[in-house]
Amino acid sequence: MVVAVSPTSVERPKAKPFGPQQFEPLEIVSDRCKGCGLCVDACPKHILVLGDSGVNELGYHAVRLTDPAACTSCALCARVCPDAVFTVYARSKGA
Amino acid sequence: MVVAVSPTSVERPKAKPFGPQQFEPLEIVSDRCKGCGLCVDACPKHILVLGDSGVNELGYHAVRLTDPAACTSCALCARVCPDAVFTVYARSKGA
Amino acid sequence: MGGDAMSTLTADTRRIIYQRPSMLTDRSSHYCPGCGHGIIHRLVAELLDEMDLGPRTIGVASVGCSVFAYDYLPVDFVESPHGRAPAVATGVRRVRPDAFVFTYQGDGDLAAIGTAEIVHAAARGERFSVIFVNNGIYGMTGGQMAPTTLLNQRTTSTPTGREASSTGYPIPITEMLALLPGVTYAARGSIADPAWIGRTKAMLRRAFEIQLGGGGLTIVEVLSTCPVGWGMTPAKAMEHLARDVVEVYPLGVIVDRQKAATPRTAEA
Amino acid sequence: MGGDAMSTLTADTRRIIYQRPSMLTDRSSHYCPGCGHGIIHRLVAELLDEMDLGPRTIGVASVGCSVFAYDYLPVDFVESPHGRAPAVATGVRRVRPDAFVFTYQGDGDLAAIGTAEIVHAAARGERFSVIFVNNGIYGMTGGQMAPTTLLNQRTTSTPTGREASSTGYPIPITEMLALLPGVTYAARGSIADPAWIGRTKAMLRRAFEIQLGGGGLTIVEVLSTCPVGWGMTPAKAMEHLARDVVEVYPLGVIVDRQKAATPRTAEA
Amino acid sequence: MAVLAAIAESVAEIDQADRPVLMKGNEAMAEAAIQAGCDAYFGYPITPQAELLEWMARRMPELGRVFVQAESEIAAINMALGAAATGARVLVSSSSPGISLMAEGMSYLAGSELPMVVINVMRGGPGLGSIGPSQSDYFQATKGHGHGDYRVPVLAPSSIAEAVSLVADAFEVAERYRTPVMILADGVIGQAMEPVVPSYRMPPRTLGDWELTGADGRPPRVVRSLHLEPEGLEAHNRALQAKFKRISEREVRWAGEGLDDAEIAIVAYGTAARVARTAIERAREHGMNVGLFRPISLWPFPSEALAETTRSLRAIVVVELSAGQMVEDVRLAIEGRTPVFFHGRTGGMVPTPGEVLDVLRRAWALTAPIEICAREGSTDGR
Amino acid sequence: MAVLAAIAESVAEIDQADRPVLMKGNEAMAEAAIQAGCDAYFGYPITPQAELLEWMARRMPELGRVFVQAESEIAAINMALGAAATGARVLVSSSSPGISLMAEGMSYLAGSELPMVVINVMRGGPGLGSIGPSQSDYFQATKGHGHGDYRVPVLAPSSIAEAVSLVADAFEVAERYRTPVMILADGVIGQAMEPVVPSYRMPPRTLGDWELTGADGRPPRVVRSLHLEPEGLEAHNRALQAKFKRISEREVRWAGEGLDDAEIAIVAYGTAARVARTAIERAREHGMNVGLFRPISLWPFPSEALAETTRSLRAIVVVELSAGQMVEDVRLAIEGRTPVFFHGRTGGMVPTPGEVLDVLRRAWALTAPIEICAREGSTDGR
Amino acid sequence: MQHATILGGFGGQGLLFAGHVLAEAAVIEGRNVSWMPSYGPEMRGGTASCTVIIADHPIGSPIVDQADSIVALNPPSLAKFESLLVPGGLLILNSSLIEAESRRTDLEVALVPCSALARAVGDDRLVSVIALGALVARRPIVSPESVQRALRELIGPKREALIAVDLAAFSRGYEQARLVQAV
Amino acid sequence: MQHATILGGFGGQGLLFAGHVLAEAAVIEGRNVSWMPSYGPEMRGGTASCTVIIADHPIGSPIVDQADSIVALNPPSLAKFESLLVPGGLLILNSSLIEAESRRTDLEVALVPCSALARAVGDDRLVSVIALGALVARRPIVSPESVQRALRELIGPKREALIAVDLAAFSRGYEQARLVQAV
Ligand SMILES: Cc1ncc(C[n+]2csc(CCOP(=O)(O)OP(=O)(O)O)c2C)c(N)n1
Ligand SMILES: Cc1ncc(C[n+]2csc(CCOP(=O)(O)OP(=O)(O)O)c2C)c(N)n1
Ligand code: SF4
Ligand code: SF4
Ligand code: SF4
Ligand code: SF4
Ligand code: SF4
Ligand code: SF4
Ligand SMILES: [Mg+2]
Ligand SMILES: [Mg+2]
Repeated sequence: MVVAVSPTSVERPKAKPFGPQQFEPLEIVSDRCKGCGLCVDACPKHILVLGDSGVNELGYHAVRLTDPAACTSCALCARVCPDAVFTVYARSKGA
Repeated sequence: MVVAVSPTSVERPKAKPFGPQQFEPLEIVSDRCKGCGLCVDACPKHILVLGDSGVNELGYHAVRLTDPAACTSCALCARVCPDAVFTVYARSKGA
Repeated sequence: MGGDAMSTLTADTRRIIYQRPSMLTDRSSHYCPGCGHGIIHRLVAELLDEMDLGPRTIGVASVGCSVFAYDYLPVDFVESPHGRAPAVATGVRRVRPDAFVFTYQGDGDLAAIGTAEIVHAAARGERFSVIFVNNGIYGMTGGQMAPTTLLNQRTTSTPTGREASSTGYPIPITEMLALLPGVTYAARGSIADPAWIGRTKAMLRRAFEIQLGGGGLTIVEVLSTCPVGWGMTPAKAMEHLARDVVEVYPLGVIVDRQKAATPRTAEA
Repeated sequence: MGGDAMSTLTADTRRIIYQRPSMLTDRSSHYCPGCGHGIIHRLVAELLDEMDLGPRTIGVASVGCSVFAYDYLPVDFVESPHGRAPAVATGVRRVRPDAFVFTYQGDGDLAAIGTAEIVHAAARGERFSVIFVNNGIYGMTGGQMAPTTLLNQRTTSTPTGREASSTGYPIPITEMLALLPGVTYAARGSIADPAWIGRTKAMLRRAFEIQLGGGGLTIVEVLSTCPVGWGMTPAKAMEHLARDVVEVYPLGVIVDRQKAATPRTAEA
Repeated sequence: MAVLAAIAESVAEIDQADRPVLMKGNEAMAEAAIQAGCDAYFGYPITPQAELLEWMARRMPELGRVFVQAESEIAAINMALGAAATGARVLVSSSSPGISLMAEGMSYLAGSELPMVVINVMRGGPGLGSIGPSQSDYFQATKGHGHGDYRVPVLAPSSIAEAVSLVADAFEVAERYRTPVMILADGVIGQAMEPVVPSYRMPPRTLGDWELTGADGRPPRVVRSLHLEPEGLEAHNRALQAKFKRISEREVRWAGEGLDDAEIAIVAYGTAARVARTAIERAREHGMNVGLFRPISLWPFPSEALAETTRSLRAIVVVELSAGQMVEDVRLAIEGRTPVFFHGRTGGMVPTPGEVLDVLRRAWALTAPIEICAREGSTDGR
Repeated sequence: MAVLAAIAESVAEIDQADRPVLMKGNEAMAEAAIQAGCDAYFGYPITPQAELLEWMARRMPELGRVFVQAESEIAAINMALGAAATGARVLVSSSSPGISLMAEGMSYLAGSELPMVVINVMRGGPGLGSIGPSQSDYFQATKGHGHGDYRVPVLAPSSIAEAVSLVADAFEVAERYRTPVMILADGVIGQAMEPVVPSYRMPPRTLGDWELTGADGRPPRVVRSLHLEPEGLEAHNRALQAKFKRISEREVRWAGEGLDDAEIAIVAYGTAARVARTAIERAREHGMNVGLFRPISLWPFPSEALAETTRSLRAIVVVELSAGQMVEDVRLAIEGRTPVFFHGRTGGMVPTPGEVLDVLRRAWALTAPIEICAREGSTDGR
Repeated sequence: MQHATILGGFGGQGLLFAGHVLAEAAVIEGRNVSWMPSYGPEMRGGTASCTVIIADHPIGSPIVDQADSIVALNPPSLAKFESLLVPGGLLILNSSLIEAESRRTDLEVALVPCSALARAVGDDRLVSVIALGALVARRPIVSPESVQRALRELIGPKREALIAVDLAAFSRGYEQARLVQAV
Repeated sequence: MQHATILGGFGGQGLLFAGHVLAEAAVIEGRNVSWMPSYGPEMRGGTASCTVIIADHPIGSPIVDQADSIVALNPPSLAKFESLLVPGGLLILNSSLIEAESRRTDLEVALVPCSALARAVGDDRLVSVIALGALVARRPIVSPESVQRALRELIGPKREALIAVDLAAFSRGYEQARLVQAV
């Protein structure tokens, strides 16, 4: 069955290129996010929000990381997520 | 269905006549006795025995009271009998 | 009918100390010689007499050797499929709030196939009394293992004796039920001797009274014998009951929530 | 696949702190937003990874919202009729002594229609693990009362709130099972917060280890949420779980017979 | 928009007192049972009949009547058995897998001669299957299900309005003959909403000499199915068979549409009959005179009527939401006198009018001996 | 007497190695399953099949195989489902009420395509009924029982020796088609003792690509009956129907006795066929040429063979230990070409050769249209 | 040739065993045989019975409406089965328990005090084996040797003592039946 | 006259309610009507839909293989139902979520940014009511008055506020559909 994705449906996970770059502590598979908000409440840094514009493949407002720099990689978001949407990376000193 | 009872099948309950008579502390509906022997063991006076000769309607050797005089009317036999075969009478001073 | 057995009339001048209760029909039973069911039927009949319950009673017969209970207890009876008596009794009770309702169930019936039905009747706190005859075996079908069968006991389905490794352990179903707040009274008696026969009758009376008083589910487990299934004489069976069976199934009142002597439950 | 999640390779140089377990299939689930099943699936997948159980696992799926567990956990699975998973698992386990066997059951499935099957699998001490997801409601069929539903809770079949007088009390099934010697380990966890999610994972690990060590039945009741059935947002549902539900269903290990910390049973 | 709103206001005044109510089939059947005087309902949730249970959960307590959500379908049917044994008017409902679990109970009810209405809102099988609408429990309802020699009257509504009236009829038949009666609906009847004119019927109550009310001033009564002496059980079975014969003579129900000028008859019940109706409209537009023979009582099956009505036809087309079950009863009635074609969809799929039209075209063209048609038909899945 | 004893001694020496063994039907079927390589048995006690369970309870552990006495028939059939899902060869047995409780399980087994042998030693119904022999679960076994569109091969032994060989065949058919197979016996077959020549058969094992063994080095496997998308479930159902078609073409079994010169054929299976045989002997003594058509597979029913064999006969007499169930399949096969008479006993009673002889006499005399005969027949309880 | 025998009596009288012995004896002789018991709760209290058919051709119904011999060990079984006997059939009555006369005149009736004899030999439950001896004495459907062998095999080598009494009981009945005059 | 409409979209878009409102409106006008939902787990996540048939004669199949109008609120439902439209049928697309063009040229297509409008009116779940307005604007199968009345009745007097927004949403869609040029 044809599935058209509305343009607002956010970040897809991409294999990161090597070398120096702005560090991204999280990967979020947005099209699997159901916008339940559990991670938003779980995040001690309050840096996760539900997308306000368009919906993803599943018809939900997916979560977004507002401030990568503030993320401590504590992974609490990942531990509460029912849809295993997150990959969490350690903040390596190099970055 | 025709049921012939072998002659040895013992006492039937009879309505007692009035007036003086040898006191009978027990009535035993023998044709309902299954010869399980529980009353025999329960009787403190050891005055109950299972008939040694013929069988009753049901094909069992029914219980008999050997010594009416020794019976204390304690009714233990009645309380253990699974087939409610006994009626127990008080030893009235008159007898 | 009914009334105190003592007061029942007789053509005879002698004072009656004991006689067959009027709520026991005048016929011989199909039970094997020495079978405990006979004694338990007699106790129930005595209580129906003494408490004058006959006219308002609806009994639920289960499937087991006691399936013919209605032939011996002259009250209204409905036959239940094997194990479902507590569900059937629930149906009766809900539409007949004024009736006195009891089930009479064997251990295979209640503790095996009927587990879900008794547990949920108890959880709902249904207002009827359960007479649970535990003889540790499937009597009617030829003496197979029941969930209540003792370890090492030989039955036709455990020919070398019940082994925990393959068949597990005797199930303390009444203790499990006692955990449920819906169970107002749970007790375990026995027919091993005249004394316990008397105490068991008292337990049944208490259960019946609680039901009449509007309490929740009441259950009296009666440890009984199956001489044929156990391969013992009636006398030996009584010995075994008094000596070995009570070791696994302790006698006494397990819970009486009207005495508020409750064990740990999920109420709080 | 399998092996410690940490050690799994990635095209990426950054050290991974957490990632989707390899034993969770790469597809989005059919569960409602914020449904606890998703979290519990993830925990099971993490353990299958960490304990490298995938290749020897045979799972038994029950009937409930989790009926599709086999779509998310890439191991051999057999579907059970509603409530019968413990019987199905018994059959699997008996003929496959070397397999790792678990059932994944909802509270309607395990504590209502499946009561007899779980009680007797426990009584027999069957060697498999039960993941018992108690969300206090029938999720899949539209949010009707379950035997585990809290008093006063509104459901589609208790529109004015559950009343003890007509529907009885929440059933502490895991405590009842813990009475049985056949149950080697029984515990109750929750997914209300990251801490309890971690403890619950440890309980599951303990249960799995006991099974692998040849122990008897192991069961972990996981208190979960059904935002849709409860009519709450996922966040509110978690709050309710952490505040109210645990009041009725105390968290912790109920029995661990390999630690020999046993409650009263009919063993002696 | 202010304009529109204003108009709306005025419209609101118009009196529409006896206006039909839009109701879901499940809810309509539940309310019909309540209005028919149902004293007690016992059930267990299952799709696609959950709304029936939920309706009862709300309404019965309001009315001070009995509602119990059982721990299982087995418990439900046995609670119902207990309640029915006291003479109460009892309803039970479920869907296919749950009905299967009631097989033993149904056999006990039939053996104990207890009146009761059981509603099966059929879904796709076998096994867990799907929750889609289906008619694949026809054999179960009309032939097998429980063990032993017994039959259960089965009524099949093809609209929500008809479902409402059949519920009342079912209670009447159940009590007249002391038998469980099954209403065989499907996911479409259960889930669809249609207008229902709220004109319910309460069958009169007649007390018998068997209800358990406590043996007060009368001999004890026993409700049972056990007759351990085979002679006794055979006597009981003879009485049952005599009763089934009476029922099959007196309780046959069916409806015909456009059969007078028909050259082909579609035989279909329930939702299949609705599809057939649409197909027949189209067929007639294409100049094929097709009529509808709609069994309403599936047991007793309207065999004589069917044989009568179809004797002179070119062909019979059976349409079911199944792989072909009622088609056997049709063939038993026809006994080879008319070719029988079959079209069915399975697993929760519903035949489309277009498909049925194609089969009608084929039937119109072909003439073939019954075996072949039937075989070809019954394996013809789409 | 010393004399007699002495003689006995000497006789004892005579070699009787391959002498048939006297076995109870229940025990013979159990041993046949063991010899057929049965890996696991699950059951629950019920008369008249308890000895089957007891035999397994003793023998299976001896052989290091699986025996579990389940807590109920529902648990038994579901334990069997689990074991079968791993590819094990599984046997389940019960009697009528217990089989009714397996309705949901059977539907799941059919839907999940799991091989298994289920033995029903029928007793009198409906309900608790009696423990006497009966054939009143024919409809249940061949048509209804569980929900959904499925069929189960049903094999009916009419002697203990035949029961032994059918058990092995049943496992073979079950595994060839991945389907549960039912052996439909009755209290006589189960309880009687007859000589059995101990020549058992172990069908070869063939492993498929569906058994659950742990996804080690291969993709995971799922055994299930759920297909929530109706399209998917319909595809599954089409595959099932195709399988049922194959079975009904290839697995038809029946036996004939004295049909060549027969003018009347008795159609009977199991114990009824044994009674028929005696009746036929007597009939032939009275100059009536009667033969026996004995269906062995009740599903698939030997319709073509029956139609063939009986085309030219005066009449067909159906004898059952029921109020008339197989008679419907006979009529479906005959389609009115030959008058069908029926004689049945119910509730645990067994027709006597004398009764059957009377019906043969009537059939011999009468000629009547099929409906009338059949109706008259099926209500003819004695 | 086919011979159908019905044995009936009280549950405890061991007649299912006696019927089994008879059937086993027939097997030993390579005959066709079927043994059909009454089963289930009947065995409790009430009357038990079994039917043994021995034939040279395949056996039809294991349940008969015509019997060639009947062994009645108690009054109910006499009443229940008598009518099934073919004219000239053999009726063995346990005269220790049955006073009632047979109502039929076309039978060969043998009155054998089986219970008394059993008690004499030492065990009530031998009553059926005694009757079996009487049956085989009057109707040579199987040879006494085969019966004795069947007894040995069914009781099993481990219980020699038991075998001895059973053999004794069988012979007692066998000889007794020679003596009793037919009625 | 008979008119079959299919509404399809995400579970949370309230289209079963909108379909119910349409059906109720038809009842108010004394027409025959049937409302058939997709039911069960589909409602979780996936696509939900319902079919509303309004007619002046008894209605045949509540499930159709030919639709007169289709309201597609998300991409999957466009893909799923488009083919069922009769030539010249009305296709209302929620252009806020659907970029895909219809593959058919024989339809009347109305692009309505239902989601955007709904968010404007204040609640995502109003998206279906907006679409309903558009439908009734393009196809007078029932009068807007009846729809408004149905809305009031179904929402119930106790929730006046809610009624207000729903009425607003309905009118918004109704007017919007007048403006949008048909493709
Ligand atoms: C559904 C079903 N399964 C099995 C049986 C066979 N059955 C009759 S009684 C019984 C159990 C009897 O044991 P119990 O309940 O302990 O009663 P008891 O005879 O020991 O008093 C069984 C399994 C049945 N009648 N119905
Ligand atoms: C025999 C049978 N009865 C009823 C159902 C319908 N049904 C499906 S899931 C379910 C219960 C779901 O509740 P739970 O087990 O708590 O799982 P949850 O969805 O809450 O996770 C029911 C009753 C069924 N499929 N089969
Ligand atoms: S890792 Fe911790 S800090 Fe970073 S987003 Fe997740 S929860 Fe917030
Ligand atoms: S917890 Fe997971 S599903 Fe829920 S909002 Fe956060 S990322 Fe999305
Ligand atoms: S009454 Fe007492 S003493 Fe007398 S017989 Fe009975 S038990 Fe013995
Ligand atoms: S206890 Fe009763 S049945 Fe047993 S022997 Fe004594 S009297 Fe007879
Ligand atoms: S079998 Fe056991 S329980 Fe049943 S009647 Fe006999 S002794 Fe009593
Ligand atoms: S219904 Fe409840 S349990 Fe089911 S998926 Fe939705 S939230 Fe989870
Ligand atoms: Mg017992
Ligand atoms: Mg739940």
